Amino acid sequence: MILLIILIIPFITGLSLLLIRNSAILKLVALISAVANLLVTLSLIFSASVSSYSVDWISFLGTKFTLGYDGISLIMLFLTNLLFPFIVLAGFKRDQNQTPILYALILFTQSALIGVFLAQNAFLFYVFWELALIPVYFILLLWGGEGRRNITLKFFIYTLTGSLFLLFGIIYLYQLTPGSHTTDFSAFYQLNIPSTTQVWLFWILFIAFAIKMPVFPFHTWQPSTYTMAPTQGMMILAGVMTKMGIYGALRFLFPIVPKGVLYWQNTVIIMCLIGVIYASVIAFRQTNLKKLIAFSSMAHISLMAAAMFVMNYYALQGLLFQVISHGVTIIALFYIVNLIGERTGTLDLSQMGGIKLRAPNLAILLLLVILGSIALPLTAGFICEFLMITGLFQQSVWFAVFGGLTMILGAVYMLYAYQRVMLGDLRAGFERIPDIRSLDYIFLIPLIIIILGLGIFPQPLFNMADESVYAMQNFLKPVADSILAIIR
Amino acid sequence: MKEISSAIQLIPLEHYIFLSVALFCIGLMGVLFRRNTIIMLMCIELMFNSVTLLCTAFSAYHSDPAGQVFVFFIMIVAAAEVAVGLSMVVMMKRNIDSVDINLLNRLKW
Amino acid sequence: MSALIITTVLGIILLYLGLTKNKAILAPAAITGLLITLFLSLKTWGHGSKYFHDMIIIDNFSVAFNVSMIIITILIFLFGINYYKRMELHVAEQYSLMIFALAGAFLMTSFSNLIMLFLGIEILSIPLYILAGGKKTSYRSNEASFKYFMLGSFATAFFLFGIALVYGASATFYLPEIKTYIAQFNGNLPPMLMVGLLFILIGVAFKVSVAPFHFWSPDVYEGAPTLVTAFMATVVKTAGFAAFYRLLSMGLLPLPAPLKKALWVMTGLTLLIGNLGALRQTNFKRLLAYSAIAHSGFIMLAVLSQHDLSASVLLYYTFVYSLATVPLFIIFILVKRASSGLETLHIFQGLYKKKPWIAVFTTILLMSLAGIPLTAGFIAKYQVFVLSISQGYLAISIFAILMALIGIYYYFFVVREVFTETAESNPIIVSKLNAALIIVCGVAVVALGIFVWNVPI
Amino acid sequence: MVGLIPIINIVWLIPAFPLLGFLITGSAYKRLKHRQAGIIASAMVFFSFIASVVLYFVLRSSGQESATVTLFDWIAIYNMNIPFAFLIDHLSLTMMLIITGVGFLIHLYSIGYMSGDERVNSFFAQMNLFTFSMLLLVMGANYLVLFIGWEGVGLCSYLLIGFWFKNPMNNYAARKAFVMNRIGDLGFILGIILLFFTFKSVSFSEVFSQASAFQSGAPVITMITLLLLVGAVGKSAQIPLFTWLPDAMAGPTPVSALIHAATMVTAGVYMIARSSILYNLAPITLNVIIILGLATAILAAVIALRQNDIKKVLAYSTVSQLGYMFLALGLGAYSTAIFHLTTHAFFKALLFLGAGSVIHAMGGEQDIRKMGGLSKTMPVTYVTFFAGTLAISGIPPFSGFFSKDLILSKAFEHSVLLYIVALVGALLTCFYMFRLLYLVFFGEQRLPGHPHESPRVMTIPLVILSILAAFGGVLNIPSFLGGNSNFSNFLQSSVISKAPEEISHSTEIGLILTSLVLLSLVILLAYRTYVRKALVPAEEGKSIFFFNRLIERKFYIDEIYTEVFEKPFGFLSDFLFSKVENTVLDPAVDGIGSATSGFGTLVRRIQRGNISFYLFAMVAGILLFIIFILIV
Repeated sequence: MILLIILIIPFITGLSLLLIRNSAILKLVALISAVANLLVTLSLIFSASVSSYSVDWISFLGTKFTLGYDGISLIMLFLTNLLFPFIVLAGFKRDQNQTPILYALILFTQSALIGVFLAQNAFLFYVFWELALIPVYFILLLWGGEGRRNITLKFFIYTLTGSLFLLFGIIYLYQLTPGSHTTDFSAFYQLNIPSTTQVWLFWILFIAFAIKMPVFPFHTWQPSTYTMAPTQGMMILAGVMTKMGIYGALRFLFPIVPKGVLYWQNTVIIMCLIGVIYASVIAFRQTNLKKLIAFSSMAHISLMAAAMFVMNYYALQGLLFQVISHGVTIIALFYIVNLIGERTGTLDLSQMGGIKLRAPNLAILLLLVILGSIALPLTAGFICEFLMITGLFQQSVWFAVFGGLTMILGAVYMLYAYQRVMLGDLRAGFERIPDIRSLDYIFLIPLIIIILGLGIFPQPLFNMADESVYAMQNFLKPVADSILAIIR
Repeated sequence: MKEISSAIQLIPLEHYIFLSVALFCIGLMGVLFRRNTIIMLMCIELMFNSVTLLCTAFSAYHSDPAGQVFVFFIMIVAAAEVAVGLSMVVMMKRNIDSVDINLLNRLKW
Repeated sequence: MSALIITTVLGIILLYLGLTKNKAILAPAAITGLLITLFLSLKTWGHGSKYFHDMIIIDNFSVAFNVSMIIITILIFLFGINYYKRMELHVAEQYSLMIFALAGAFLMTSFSNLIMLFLGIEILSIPLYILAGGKKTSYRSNEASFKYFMLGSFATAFFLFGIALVYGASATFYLPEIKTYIAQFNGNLPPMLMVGLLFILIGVAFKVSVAPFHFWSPDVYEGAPTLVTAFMATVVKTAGFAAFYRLLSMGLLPLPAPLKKALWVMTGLTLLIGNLGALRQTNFKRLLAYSAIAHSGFIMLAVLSQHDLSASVLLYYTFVYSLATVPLFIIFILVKRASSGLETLHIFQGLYKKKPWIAVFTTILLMSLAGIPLTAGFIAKYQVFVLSISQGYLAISIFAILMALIGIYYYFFVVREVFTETAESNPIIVSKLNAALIIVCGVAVVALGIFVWNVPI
Repeated sequence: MVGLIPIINIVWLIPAFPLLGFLITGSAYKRLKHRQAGIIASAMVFFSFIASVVLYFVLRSSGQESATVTLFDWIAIYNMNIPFAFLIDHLSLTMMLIITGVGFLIHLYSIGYMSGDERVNSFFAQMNLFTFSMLLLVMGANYLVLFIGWEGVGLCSYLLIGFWFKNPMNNYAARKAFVMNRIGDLGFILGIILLFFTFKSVSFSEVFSQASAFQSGAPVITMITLLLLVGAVGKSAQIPLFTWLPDAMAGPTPVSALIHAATMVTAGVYMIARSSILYNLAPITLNVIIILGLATAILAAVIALRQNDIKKVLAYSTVSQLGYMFLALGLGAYSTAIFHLTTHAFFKALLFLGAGSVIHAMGGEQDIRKMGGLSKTMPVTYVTFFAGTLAISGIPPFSGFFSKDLILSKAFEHSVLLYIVALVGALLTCFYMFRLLYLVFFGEQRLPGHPHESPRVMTIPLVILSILAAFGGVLNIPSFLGGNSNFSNFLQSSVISKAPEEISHSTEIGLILTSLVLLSLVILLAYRTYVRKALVPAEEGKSIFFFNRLIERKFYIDEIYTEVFEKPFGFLSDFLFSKVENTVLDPAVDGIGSATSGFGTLVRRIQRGNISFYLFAMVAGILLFIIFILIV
């Protein structure tokens, strides 16, 4: 029942927001809802009992409205509900048109995302998966920047392409289930699919997640979309929606098509690692700050994807840790980028410089977030990169070396960007830009505390995911062992 | 009745079929190649009639009256169609002062 | 059967009412009549009956489709109240012709004899030929009706020829008998029978605008008065597919392999042409016409998959498709009025600013057509894919999915226009009734997407 | 013994003090007065120093050789258990004392040196943060905690090099330092991971106790040690990753003294000494270290010969001295390396602070060609600097003599060739240091102005450091001089040196005499060149000889790196973005879209609007289907 409450709070609030005229009150209501949801989620996390919710939905199609969770879902749920208060907060004291609709859409997105992470039925999962996209599409379309008409449509169609293949995959699995068919994950996990089928089914299922994450070379929607997206939309996209891809892959690929995963494992890892390096290298010469961060995000996500396919305990723990860490870091980064844009009126790196002279606190906070992003020890970023590289190392030393290159390349482009923006002599025209305001502290300080706090005390998150990660890696193990036995 | 039916059966069934196919094709060609709407209407009638002929022949050969009943239905419908068709031709004539079918090509793409 | 009779009588009554020159009573009368029909139809649910030497068999299948079509017709009439206010002459004829067509549609859902099928198709078509030309002085309306008529009768000729050939081979018009007759060949049918069956199928396929026999539909949809287009796109299509399915299930299943392959080719072509044709469309009515073709492709997929659920899916699909299409045509009319008769997609620009709620529901309706979750359209497509994939038609399913993607693109193209701001500010006038109906349809589309039913037919 | 446990637990106070200092000065940087910040920061480091001293005595009195204090479980998953723990043993205590002791002096000095700068508070905050990180580095009980400090000091180094961030050159230098360190760090972290997979632990005690199970030369150990070495090479500025250190002189001088001379750059040495057990098992790695160390020592010394920036000379000298430490490490003489590290911390910090004093006096001028004759105006600085010079040159009885001589004799043990090369390096060191000394303090003042002695707060640290530099050698008087190598023995519990082959005292004395004679000759040569002839080095780029130019341009290594790495990286970035991303990948996706649209247009065009055409199409379709069903 508690799961249903978590799912429904944002939705109900979102609907009620449409009735509120005063935009300040409305934002406050949205924030309260998001915070309340976070609190409920925390109570769920700390409660000992396992909660679930299930009602029949479309019985003749084997669809149930089943909500449940394991450690992985819990991490994702936590991420979503952790970030949305901030995403709502990011709009405070800012002029936005049509606020009721904007905030309603944001909260609808939240509901859908929660649904994705809690669904225990593939059909339900798919429904929420698509539902999450719709409000975001409108947020981008209505509040986006230059060129939004074409870019959003491309983004929408591109991501849907993957989703439709996923739908095909789900139906295919559905009709494989014995008896009166069902789309429950638990039934899918029992399937014993022939390995030749798994080999192609893998791609049918994976393509949706690859596009959503995105993994090289399916990423081309991303930079332009991020660049024109409004801040809050971008936060949703980069902070939470990219994780949908990871979550989906974990839910679908490893338990259902383990042989397919093993067959394609190295190919995909190499693809992801190419993405890591590709994005990092490209980020170096980006002149648009948002685009630079978009590529940096892609590099991180690619590393996460690579780690996912390694499928050992360390990599998975690191991956799940990075889910939170990356989410927090990226929204802090985008927030600061937005602050810089508001103050300077540009996001072009070549137009900036010396902002630290006028806004030292902003510079310090940005630096802290960047440190999190480039995985300095005692930030959360380090824990996950360390574990992911450890995981990659177990698979192959070279994977670890190329994955580890992010440490270097990340430092190269992030510090370059930092210096271009903050350091150097003050640019003409920036003499009057203000330092950050108290509201911005309220936004950034908690995030930075999370970044540092998790870097110092990562254990709670580990414990949250521990069992599920253990179970997850065991999906592959028997298959891998049997294959090894054949080789021997 | 019996005699008519046996009289019909004097001619082999193939001949009826060939005849009606020929009629059908003539109608078809007319519809395809003529541009005058009235002639096209007539050609469609011809196609219908070829079917009536065929049905009658089959009916006789199968000694089954249903085919002939069907012929009546066809004739009624054909009459109704022609009524509608001709009124359309009139309307067309009124609107564009022509009955050339190829002038009707504003709706496209 | 009483439904059929009442419908026919209702049409005649309406014609007489037309003599009173009182337009206001037409729609209420028609709707009342239809409601009675609806009630009577529902009463026959579960009590199948046969008429005219079993030429007409009313079973649950026909009742379900009849009910669905009656509901859609009532919807169209409700919208028609506002639409026909502007028209001075022959309003009664418009109503009664639609009701006559509906009577034909009833026949098409309940035949068990090829003659009845033929009659049904013709009773449906002939009023439509007239309706399409409803705007007597309009060149486009004229052209539409003539094209429809010409191609329609041409197709009918083939259809008839097919019936004659089948009759010649099997000596019967009764579908069950034809079925047993075909069964004895074990799939190796004599050419004459094969060609006859093909012609029959083509005749029905023409009505539901399956490629390559779709050419009439974009032109006719564009040229015909919009309300008639809505009727054609929904009721006629529903009737056509009901007939198609009944024809297959009563008479032809299991389909001989060559025919089956031919139908698959048609399905593929329909999907392709429908979606690609709509892709670059700038005229909204044509866009919906092509979208109708595309949906025909999806429905074909369900029909050909020969699953226990096929009929139910067919019913669901056609109903929710109609439910989304009718209000879209109405919204189009309203928007078109506001922009002095233009029909391009651009006229939707600014709708979001002018009538936000209408814009939202337009979006929902378009999303339903596109097949985005939590709309009924999604569930419909989902069920279609469930059928086709579980019958093992993987390649065509993948193809259909890609085509659905193109579909999403052009529907969202319209959505994008709806949410694009524009400098022009012609007010869009929406009557209360229309607004309410649009909202009801939008809500229904979502509700049907959440509370999914399947009818045991 | 019994009382040890509670007292030892205060160990967390040692890093906590500077952290507290950082938090105070950092968070209140807008409100604190400059002097307050300086005093708070210095006091915090001083407290740490006191705590370290206390700890030293506690440990000593306990009779234990080491103690591990676990604060909390940092990462504990599956079979990976990495506590946040401190290891207190003789090695880490030595380092802690150096860091806090020398660090405190430098903090104190900074109060004077940095006065007048508007961002003093930030400066002290960062210095405290550095001290904290450095302490973590040396106190960590496992490789990962060490790594925290390792990266932390890198960050602080980055911040402090770019302290004067208005100048883009400083920022570039800072970034370069960080990135080069990161390259090393990647190797390091990979080494740690391999270590983890080999030993299922990264804590020193477990790794070392399990290491004995491996044979000498085991490939996996060699691999681990080589990877760790990469980290050390980056941090300690060895070939090929040394170019960042000279550039790092862009930071304020106390930073150069603390970070880029006394502490951070020696972290690599510390780490290898800490892993001595592993390195002992990897002879190949040791040889690599020898080659790297020696090459670095010579190369840097040669470059230092013709540098004209006072800090650059010292920077290259640091690189060179680090090379010596590496040489010692490679020879397996870890405690000798640590000893040299210690003395180097004293004299190099002294030299840098002296240089800072000079720069302070000269109003920011760093070019030694423009100085001269400062001995009169700045007596304290002069004397202390002189002491430092003597120490680094290895003149007895200054501290450098003891440590360097120990290294040379170890080299001699290994091979004569090694000894000769190392000796040449030492002579070069002596030459450039005296060149520096003479040019700065001797002769005539070459620039107008009135240099003055620095304030007390700056000179006191100089004096203390000069005392340490002068007499630091007493810590480790070798046996042939009547001492008992206290320092080496002290470290023996935590650093396992390779079995030393004792060389006879007579040989040792012979070696010392040889080097002394040669050193005196070199000093004389320098004196003749720069004092007698009062030769002032020519303008850059004016040298006639190719070799001179080569040295002046630092063997073009920076340029080579720019051409080989930086520019191609930029090109690659541009290429990938403009050619791959924007002309292949993105258009490929769009291409699918536009191709589909193209087909869409095609399909639309079929709809020609002509009834005859439609009829034809229908008939054609029907005919095709007839043929189709009859054939199939």
